Amino acid sequence: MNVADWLSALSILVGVAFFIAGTAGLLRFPDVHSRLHALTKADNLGLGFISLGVAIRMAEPWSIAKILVVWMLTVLAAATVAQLIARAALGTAPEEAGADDHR
Amino acid sequence: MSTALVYALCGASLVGVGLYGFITRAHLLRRILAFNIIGSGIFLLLGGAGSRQGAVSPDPVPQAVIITGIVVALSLTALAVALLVRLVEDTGRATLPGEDASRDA
Amino acid sequence: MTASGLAALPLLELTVVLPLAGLLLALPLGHHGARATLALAPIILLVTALLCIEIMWSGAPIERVAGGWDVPLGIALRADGISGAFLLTTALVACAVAVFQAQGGQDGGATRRSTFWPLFLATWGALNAVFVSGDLFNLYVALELLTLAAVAMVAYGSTEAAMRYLLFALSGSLVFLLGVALIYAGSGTFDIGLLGSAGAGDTAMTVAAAFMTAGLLAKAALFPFHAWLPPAHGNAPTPASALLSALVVKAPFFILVRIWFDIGPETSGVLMQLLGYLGVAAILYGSLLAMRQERLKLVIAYSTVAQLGYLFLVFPLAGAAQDLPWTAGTWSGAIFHALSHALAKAALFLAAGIVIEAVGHDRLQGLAGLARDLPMTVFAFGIAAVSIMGLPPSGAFIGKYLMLTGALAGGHVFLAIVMIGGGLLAAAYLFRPLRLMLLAGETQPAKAIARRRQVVPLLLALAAVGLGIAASLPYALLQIGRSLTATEGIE
Amino acid sequence: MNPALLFDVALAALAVVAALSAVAGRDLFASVAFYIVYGILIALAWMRLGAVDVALAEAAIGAGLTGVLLIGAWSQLHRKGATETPPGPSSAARLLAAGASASVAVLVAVIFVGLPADGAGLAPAVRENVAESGVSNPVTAVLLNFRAYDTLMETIVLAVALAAVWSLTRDELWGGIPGLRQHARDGGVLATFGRLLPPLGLLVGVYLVWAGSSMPGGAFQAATVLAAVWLLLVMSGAMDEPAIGSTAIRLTIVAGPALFLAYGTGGAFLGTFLGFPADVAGMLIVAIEYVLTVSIAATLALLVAGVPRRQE
Repeated sequence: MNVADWLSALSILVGVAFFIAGTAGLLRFPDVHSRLHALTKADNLGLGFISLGVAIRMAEPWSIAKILVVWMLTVLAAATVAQLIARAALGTAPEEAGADDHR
Repeated sequence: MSTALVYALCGASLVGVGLYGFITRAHLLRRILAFNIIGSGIFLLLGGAGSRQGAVSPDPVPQAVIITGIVVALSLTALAVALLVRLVEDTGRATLPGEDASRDA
Repeated sequence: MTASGLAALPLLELTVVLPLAGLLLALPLGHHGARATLALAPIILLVTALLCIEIMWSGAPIERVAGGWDVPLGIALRADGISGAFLLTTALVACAVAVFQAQGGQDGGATRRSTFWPLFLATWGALNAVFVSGDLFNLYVALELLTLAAVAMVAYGSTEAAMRYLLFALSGSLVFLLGVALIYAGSGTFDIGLLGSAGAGDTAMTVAAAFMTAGLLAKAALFPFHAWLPPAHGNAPTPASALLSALVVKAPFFILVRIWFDIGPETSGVLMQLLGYLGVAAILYGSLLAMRQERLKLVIAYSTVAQLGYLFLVFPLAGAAQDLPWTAGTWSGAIFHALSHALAKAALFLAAGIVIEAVGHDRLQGLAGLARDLPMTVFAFGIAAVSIMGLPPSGAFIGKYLMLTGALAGGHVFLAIVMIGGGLLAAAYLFRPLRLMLLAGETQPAKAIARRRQVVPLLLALAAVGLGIAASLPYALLQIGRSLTATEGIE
Repeated sequence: MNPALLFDVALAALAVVAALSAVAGRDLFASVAFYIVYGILIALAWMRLGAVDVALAEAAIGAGLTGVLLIGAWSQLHRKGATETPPGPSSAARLLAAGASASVAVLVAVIFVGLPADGAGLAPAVRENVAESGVSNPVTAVLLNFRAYDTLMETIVLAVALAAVWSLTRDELWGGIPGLRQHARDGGVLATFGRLLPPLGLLVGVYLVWAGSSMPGGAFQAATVLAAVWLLLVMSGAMDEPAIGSTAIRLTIVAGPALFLAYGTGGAFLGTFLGFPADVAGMLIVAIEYVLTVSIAATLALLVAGVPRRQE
């Protein structure tokens, strides 16, 4: 194993640690908002480190760009969903996203 | 024991799990779930068969057939779900009569 | 046109392509779909008839491979005599139903919805695809297309019956698919022809075939998997009831015949016997329940449960004894019975539909004296009933006669007794509504039904009888590509 | 046991547990959630089996779209108070069912293990002919050339499924608009997300079809991404579902299968049903796939939207 492999492995390990921490937070924290906080922060960072670890092993810049896009999309989706869940928990869901029942 | 065998056996177990759900659960949404689980179990079995030889690239024919199967399963699930919603609107129940009665015991 | 001229046309492909093209046309056309269907139906009938002529002419099954890729890589389409016979019967029934319905059938708004005609054509296309498919996975896709269209048509009449039907049909297809997956895992092909010539004879293949069979039994509503059929066929709109009872339940039977006679997995015969006994149970149970129904369409629906039982007698009679001289006759007899039942059952359901349109219900007690105002319809019902009972000169008589001969020659006395008894039971449950309608009574139709619609069930019923009168031609067609080792039937 | 196999066993066990939780759990919503998790795990299993195309299809269709369908159904049932799970059967009946199901699973497993392990399969035949198929991804070659007949039927299955779903419309709503009108707060995250993502989704869809001829991907996976974009646009209030009576939308749905069928039939008159001449096969397949992608995307999105619930 060369230096790049070691770096890659280390980065992925750090990412996994973040995931474990996030999951622990989800299970242990008392209310929706702190759970969400723990989950999204830790998962975004965790996925970031794992993406980094995978990107190190890639030779083509094209593949690295794709991994970057995947990470950014996941962060964007997670942020949006976290917002929606947080609002739903506050009981203001209809204001943010709702539906008219015409029937 | 190979990767293919692990997932084929997983597929066989999933067929059993789905079958159990279909027999014991009366709520139709759960039965629809159970169907999908049986279906994916069968696909794993077929996929496991396609990569048994331990070749680098598994047999593409089962793969293509499974993709077709996944789309067909979605089509049937969509009809089943729409039918279920309509049934609930018509009768207020999400079970079939004569089925939950026998399950109440 | 010469034989080579016919062969130049892709008739086999067109039998599948045309209904499917029709459905893709009818879907955007909305309620103009009726006109498109009426224009297309005779063309499909013509193509199907020409295909049968081509099969007769060449005296051999017609085979194509889609995309030009040979099996096992590609998918084979294969039309032998039995395919041709089922295709032609389907075309006749479908044309009759289309004409009947397009002339103003009213069934809870079923045809006002613009989805009826696409679903009708999808059913037709899926049936034809089943009858010409030579590939097990392709059969699965065709069966699911059939399920989708058939369930949706039942749902026009009753959501609950449709749901029950969907559950049975889905479990059936999954168990079938499980068998198909095991076959591929064991043999590396989906092609029926290759599987047959490989003589796949080990335990695994038998178990796989048993799975496929179990799945198809649920779809074919063989006792004890029949619970979904009477509510579905009894509550669907008239044209759907006719298609479902006449044809849709025959598709899984057709595949079973392909599996057990064309692939012919090695078997101890126990499975064949079991299928036969289930058939016996279906005949007795279906007939007894048909006698106790108070609604005309339910009588006809339970009659389907009983009549399907006859078809499964083919397995112990012709399957367990593959090389006896009378098996060819027995096998052909069962197929005759299936075809004749298709024509007669469609006639019965269409006649019942006319009764419902005329008096607004189908409760037997309220039908007394209907023959006075609907003589043609009651006559059609009577002719079709003769065919269901298996009286001469109907096609069903030929079918039963051939099966009975085979049963007696093979020493299956019990099965022979059941067959005769089933005919008497059919007479009992069909004479009950017939006698009521012929009785003097005060039932007044609230609505006049056009004669050109009343004539449709009559023509179907006459066709069922005609199948018996001109039996030699269809009999000869059935022998083409028949896979049994026996070459001569009992004439 | 090597670590990779250990991972496989763990993943397989997890999938079985997720499936069990989905069918046996008490809360219906939890069941649906477990089913979606299960779908993702199965997609991972396909990755491990080297079947990337299937993994994409399973993740997008099996877990994604089916999940959306099930959540949609749950929320409608919830609104009508039909999510209460009826009491289960007695424990004796449950034990019996478990016994029967387990025996089927064991029977299937035993049969499978007993099959000759050197079953040739069709991989060599595909390898031999893939050069003439016009595409280099063997799975796409099977889907759109060797077994194109299956795929043709499958696209028709989708269109018929939509007709079947529509036929459940109530009389007074016939021709109306599926689903409920969705609206998101202006400037809210959902509205922003709904504006940001569609161009990217479109790009991914086009890329997946293009990539499908040489790499994992293809019309069905791409169409699912486009259908997801459609759903997002509807959810964020940027667009409403079309009325099902619209001729334009119906033409969009049948265009793909109709082109495919017309091509196949033309081939039949020239000699080979669904035959692709080797020199132009690649071009034709990609052209058909693009039209199919549009039709399938619209069909999938409308299948998820369900029956009309409002007048136009």
